[in-house]
Amino acid sequence: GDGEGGTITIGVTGPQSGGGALYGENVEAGIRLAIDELNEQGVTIDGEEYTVEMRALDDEYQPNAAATNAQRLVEQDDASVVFVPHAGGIHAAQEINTSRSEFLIGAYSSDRQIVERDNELTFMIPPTFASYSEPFIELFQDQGAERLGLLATASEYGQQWTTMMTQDWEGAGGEVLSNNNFDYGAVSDFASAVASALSEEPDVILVGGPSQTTALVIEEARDQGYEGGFMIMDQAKFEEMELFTDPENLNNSAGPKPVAEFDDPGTDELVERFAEEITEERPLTAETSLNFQAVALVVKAMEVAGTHEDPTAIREALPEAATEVDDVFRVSGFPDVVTDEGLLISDTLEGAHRDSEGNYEYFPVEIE
Amino acid sequence: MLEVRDLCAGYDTVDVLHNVNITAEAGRLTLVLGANGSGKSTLFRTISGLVRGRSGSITFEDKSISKLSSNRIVRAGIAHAPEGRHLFPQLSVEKNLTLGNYARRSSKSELKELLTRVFDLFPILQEKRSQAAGSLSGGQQQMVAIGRALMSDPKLLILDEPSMGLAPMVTEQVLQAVAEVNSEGTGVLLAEQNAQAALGFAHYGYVLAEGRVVLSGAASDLQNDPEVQKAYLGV
Amino acid sequence: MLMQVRGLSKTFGGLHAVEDVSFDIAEGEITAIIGPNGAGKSTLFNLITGFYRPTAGSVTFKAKDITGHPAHRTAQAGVARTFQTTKLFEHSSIAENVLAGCAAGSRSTLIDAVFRTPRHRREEKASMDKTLELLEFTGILEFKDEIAANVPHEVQKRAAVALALATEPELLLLDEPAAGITEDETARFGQLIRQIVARGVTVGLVEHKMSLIMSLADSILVLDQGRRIAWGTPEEVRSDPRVIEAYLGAGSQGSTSQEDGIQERTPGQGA
Amino acid sequence: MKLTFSIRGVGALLVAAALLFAPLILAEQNYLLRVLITGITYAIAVYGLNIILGFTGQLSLAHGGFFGIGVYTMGLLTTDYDWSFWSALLAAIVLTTVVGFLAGLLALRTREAYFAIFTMALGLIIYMVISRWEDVTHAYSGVLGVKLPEDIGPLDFSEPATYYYLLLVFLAAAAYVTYTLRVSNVGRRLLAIRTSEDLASSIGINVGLNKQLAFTASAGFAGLGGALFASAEGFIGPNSSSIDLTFELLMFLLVGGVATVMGPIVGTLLVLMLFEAFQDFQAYRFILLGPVIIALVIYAPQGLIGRLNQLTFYWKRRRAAAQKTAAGAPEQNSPADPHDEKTEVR
Amino acid sequence: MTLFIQQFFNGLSLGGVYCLAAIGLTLVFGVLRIPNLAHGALYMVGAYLTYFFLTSAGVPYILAIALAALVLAGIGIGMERVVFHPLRNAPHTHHMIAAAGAMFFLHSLVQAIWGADFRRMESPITGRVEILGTQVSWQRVTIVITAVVVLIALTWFIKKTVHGQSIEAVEQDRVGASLVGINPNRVSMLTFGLAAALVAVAAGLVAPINLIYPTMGDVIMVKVFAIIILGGLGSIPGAIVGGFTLGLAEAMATTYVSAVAGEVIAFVVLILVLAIRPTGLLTKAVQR
Ligand SMILES: Nc1ncnc2c1ncn2[C@@H]1O[C@H](COP(=O)(O)OP(=O)(O)OP(=O)(O)O)[C@@H](O)[C@H]1O
Ligand SMILES: Nc1ncnc2c1ncn2[C@@H]1O[C@H](COP(=O)(O)OP(=O)(O)OP(=O)(O)O)[C@@H](O)[C@H]1O
Ligand SMILES: CC(C)C[C@H](N)C(=O)O
Ligand SMILES: [Mg+2]
Ligand SMILES: [Mg+2]
Repeated sequence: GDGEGGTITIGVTGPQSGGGALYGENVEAGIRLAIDELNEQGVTIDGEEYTVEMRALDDEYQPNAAATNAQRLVEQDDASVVFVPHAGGIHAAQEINTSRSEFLIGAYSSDRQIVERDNELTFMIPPTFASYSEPFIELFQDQGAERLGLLATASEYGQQWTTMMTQDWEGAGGEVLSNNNFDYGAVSDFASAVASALSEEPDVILVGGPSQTTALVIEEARDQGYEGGFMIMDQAKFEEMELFTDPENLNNSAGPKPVAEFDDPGTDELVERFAEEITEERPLTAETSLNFQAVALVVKAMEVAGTHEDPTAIREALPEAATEVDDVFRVSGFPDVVTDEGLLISDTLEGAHRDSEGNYEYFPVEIE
Repeated sequence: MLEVRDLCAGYDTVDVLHNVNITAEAGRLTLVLGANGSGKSTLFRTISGLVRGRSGSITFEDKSISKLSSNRIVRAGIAHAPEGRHLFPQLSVEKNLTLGNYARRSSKSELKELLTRVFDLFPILQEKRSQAAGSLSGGQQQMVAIGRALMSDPKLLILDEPSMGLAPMVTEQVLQAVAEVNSEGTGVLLAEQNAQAALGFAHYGYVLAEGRVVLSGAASDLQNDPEVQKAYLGV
Repeated sequence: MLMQVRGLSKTFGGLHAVEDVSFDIAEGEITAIIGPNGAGKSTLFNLITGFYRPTAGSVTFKAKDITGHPAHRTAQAGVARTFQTTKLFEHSSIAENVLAGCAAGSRSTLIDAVFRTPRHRREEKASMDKTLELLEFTGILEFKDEIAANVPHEVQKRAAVALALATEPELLLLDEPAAGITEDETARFGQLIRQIVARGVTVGLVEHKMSLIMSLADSILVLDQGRRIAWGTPEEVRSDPRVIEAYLGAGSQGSTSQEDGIQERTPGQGA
Repeated sequence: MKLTFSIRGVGALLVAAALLFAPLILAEQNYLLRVLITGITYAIAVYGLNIILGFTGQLSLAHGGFFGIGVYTMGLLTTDYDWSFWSALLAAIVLTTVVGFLAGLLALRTREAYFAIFTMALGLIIYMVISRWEDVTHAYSGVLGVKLPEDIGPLDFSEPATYYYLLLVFLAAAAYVTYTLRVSNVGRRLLAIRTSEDLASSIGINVGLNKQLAFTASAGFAGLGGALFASAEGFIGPNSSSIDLTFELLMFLLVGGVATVMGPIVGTLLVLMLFEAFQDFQAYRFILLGPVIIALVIYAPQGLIGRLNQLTFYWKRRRAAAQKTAAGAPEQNSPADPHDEKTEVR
Repeated sequence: MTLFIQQFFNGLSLGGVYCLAAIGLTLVFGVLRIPNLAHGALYMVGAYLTYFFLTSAGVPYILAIALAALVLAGIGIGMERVVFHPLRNAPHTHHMIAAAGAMFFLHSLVQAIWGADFRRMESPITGRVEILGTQVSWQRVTIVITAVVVLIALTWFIKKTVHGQSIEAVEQDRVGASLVGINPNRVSMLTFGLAAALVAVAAGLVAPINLIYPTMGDVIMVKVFAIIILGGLGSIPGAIVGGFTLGLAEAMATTYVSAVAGEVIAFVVLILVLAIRPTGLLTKAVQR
């Protein structure tokens, strides 16, 4: 379609520069790919054709910059939906999205607090990380692991993962060793922290941060002679880590399932398009695929609601829209249900276990 | 050797020198007299390239040096012991002195000779050779400044009030030494408040007032000039 | 005695820069300190004014022990000084320099300034008046708006004196105030110093220009290699063979003859 | 004298008027009002930085940290401890002042580069504490729902424009204090210290004490700015105490003009608006903004306000000189000696 | 005990990394007194250049480092000319902000050229050596040895050669320097060029044990500033002591206190040292 009726602007505020730039790029890639596809197919709202556009601003991962950007996107670009891919920015935007301005937040963060604030104009794109806890614990405790080492990144998200896992592991009768979390982005040499963690002889270690640094932490541990398992937080992706370290180092680990391994109808096409249109240097990951799905969902909701300007109506149309989205947009656990809180629930979500031979097995994960 | 023609110079918005003409002959001691603020230091700074002239020309050994930067001018053979000394305060006295030879790159033995000459002139510096220059007494620092200029064994030595802060005995020694250096063939351009003594050694002199040369002549003539006597000799 | 210095010493590493120096400064007089370069004169000033801590000895000012007091307390007690390499607030105008001297002694706080209390306004006015008076007194009023770094040498020297006087000292220590200024000017500087004394300020003076010293000083302290080698009236000092040997040199007669250029001094009260 | 004053007075009035009418002009542009609000809270902190850097010449790199202490005092007290805005504001000022005072005791023993790096380390430690002390600060999770000021009579501060005017009052106070400093004996004492500590102490200025007071007050302003920031934003995170923030504050100050009265506010708002304007270049805006910043520093090292003041000063001088040309009064000019290290302050 | 030895070597190699990165800054900040906040960005560019020569141009590792050093020296000189030279009479605060501008610029530029992706560089120096029952990689051993060698050579250069002395002279008095025939501009350029070349070597050696990404220099830069202040500005032995002290302190604090302690220890040590000795551990005799 040509979209003579006008344009719909999808706002994005994320890190485009600084340490989070790559992360922001991946998010934007997903949104852009979705928009291209949508325009290809044509978007019709209330009988009129529209072109969808993305308008992205850089917030350098800073909460207040994200909120300012969001407000700017709403006021200057008439965006009624703004995607924010970090917890701090989401919280800051939530301070204004139902009062000083009105807009729907596409929240890409797995921090559950986001949906617990009763913000009526938020929906949460990725599965909460709490979903991974139970299956991970079961997997490793079944193998006889008792001592859990902690070596995750010390960001908010890392700390929360750690707190959650500590409780759950102990709850399941395991022993949690001392916390050696450190800021993956702020330390020049991982060797010391890894050595400390290993000195307590853990059976399994919780790691996770950006894939690339996580891969290095894992490699360092293997180099120092560690042979146990790794629980990998959902931010790090097997498919990316494999490029940064000898894949053998990753044996005996559990983490999120690589996007390319999903059987959803649109997966293969997106993998291909990502390689063609974005880059071949890195694989498609959840940052891209989940936001890709979310854009399709929200635009479908506009169609359902018959408006692209009323955030409340769009939000209310999400559950219905979830059932109507075209197959090409279903790539890595497309949500079947959108809860009142704003959670996107998919019952095809799976985790991945790479066994000691280097083979992947997948296990179901329930979103909570 | 040094020819200054119609030189005008100054700072940002002030003009200090107005059409100054001065000649310093090789091997002679040329004295510049003038009240405070008359532009002596500015003249010297312009010659040694620290201040850019606005118009006029400066030639040294028949080559124009008015466009050269000060480090090039040193290489051409002009050494300037400036007002305010500009020593390297944290470096030792000896390093300050050897750096004075930087442009020359003399051989080890020559360097040693030059150093000996400076130490002969100012024995106290030998004693303090490894002390940081910044911790010397005011007069001692003045000695380092003069010594540093001598270390490049220049063809023309510019001394801006070398006796400033020196004890009377040392003042005389210094002027004597300057005369000696001069008699060995080094041209000297000197500004000095101790006009009495300086005129005794000088060959030729200029009097500067408000940036203009108001009087010039052989030193002996100046010594007898009533104006000079009144203003500079305290007679 | 306005100031009594007893057994004052300072060592730097192994060097005795000042060693066991005792002398007095009598009120209303000009006490000169002379000696070869490196004799310890500036160091002595630094010790008295609290810029260095003495290794031994004591300094008494107005019958109070001020040994080792920090510089600002010494200044507040009434001892002002100038520095050998003229120090000014280079980037401020001459008037602002002197104002700073007034500000230093003012009692008003930020609260006064914020609420423009009468005290604040009174002080502001007083500072302004005092500044103009001092500039006039030192003869540099016409330079008041010039930036300190750009005025001639001699004006800087005078400004430094005005700045020091702005703190209303009882004792003013001048470190080579006449270095680098013409004979002519030197003589006029001598007059200024005399007027300072006439204002009721006692003066301590380090100088190499013997014309100035001999015409002004009531008493002279002579240092050599940190030690006191003479202390007395100009006449006594001038004829002291040790002083002649260490400092004045054989040609000393030549320098004293320049005394003629300077007015006859008013007789002091004796050392 | 009168003339310069009036030129500067007019300039200040223009800025004040622009700030006063901003909410009316920006009626449809709430986001710009938001930028202004954030900008003013920063500017208040910049006034703090101006006291220590502008008036005593010591570069503090701890101010992002002090700002953060203000932010978190306000943030935590009004949420976890349910204090009112006003009491939390007071607490924030008191706490930063105390921290500033204690820090000053150690920091001011050092000078120049050492002081800068010492305070940088201090700022980083504050940041680390804020970003890691989960139990108290909630670390990276941040603090949600920081309170706005409670209503005073008919004034409802949840209305951005009203809150804006409240901030304007604080800003005016900060500017006024700076102005008073510039023209008072207190400020003269500090400026004396900045040029030469030795000379300052020789005229009886207690260098240590004055620097200590300046540093303490300076930290207090940063804390005030931080506390107001927290309330304006509603959500706060450790970012608001980072070293990057310190450098931003410093940049605002230098662009506006160190030791000037209007510099902090003009510099802050100008740079922030510049940042907003350059948003269109996305990630690559720093390819342009970087050189712009460098050019600003090189071509107006005294800052924009400093430069303007200098021009009015020259102008006044030239008139004065013209009036007494006959006397051939020497003209003022800036230092030409290549060794001069400091720029003019007026 | 093995843990202690292991951490000792970890600390040592980290110290080596710090020393290497600190050298250039010691010259530029410690000697020329320019607090070059873009030093970390230069380090980052050095890593990318090495990476580029190694992968895209396909030259051998050592040659790649050498080429990167050469190119970076050019960039350093350009930076001196364009950014710092016009500011030579301005206060240091201005250098800081201008350097920050340069840093933003380099971050953006590199991101524009190479993208924001993390990259990994392989070093031909592989394998591990067993020392006192612990495993230390050859790459780390190389870092420590290079650091020590470079630092000694540099100390010698500064103290003993006329060129080295001219750097000190320019720092202390530009006018005085030009009056003895030193070209202050050339010295500044030389210093920046040398500093940049050295930091490229540091980056080339360190990159293989870490990742390459546009902001990789930020972390190390703050630490490096801490180190040269800790050791005493302009003191090369100070930088060595400071670098290894912090490296070891970090390793030990991480092990025996907590990871957070490891991250802050550098700054705590700095504050403690300066509180006791306000001019650093090894300072020159006279302060200005
Ligand atoms: N850096 C400067 N900027 C502006 N004006 C200056 C500067 N340096 C000197 N001047 C002015 O230039 C004029 C000449 O000064 P200069 O120092 O050349 O005189 P001088 O004869 O050497 O005096 P003195 O005996 O005091 O050393 C004076 O009026 C002085 O105020
Ligand atoms: N901070 C210091 N460190 C080491 N030595 C010093 C220091 N200050 C002064 N000295 C030494 O102490 C001695 C006395 O110096 P001082 O400056 O007091 O001499 P002075 O009598 O004022 O000489 P001048 O007439 O040359 O100014 C000198 O030999 C000097 O080198
Ligand atoms: C894994 C991601 C969804 C988490 C994201 N880094 C955040 O800020 O919350
Ligand atoms: Mg002169
Ligand atoms: Mg002296």
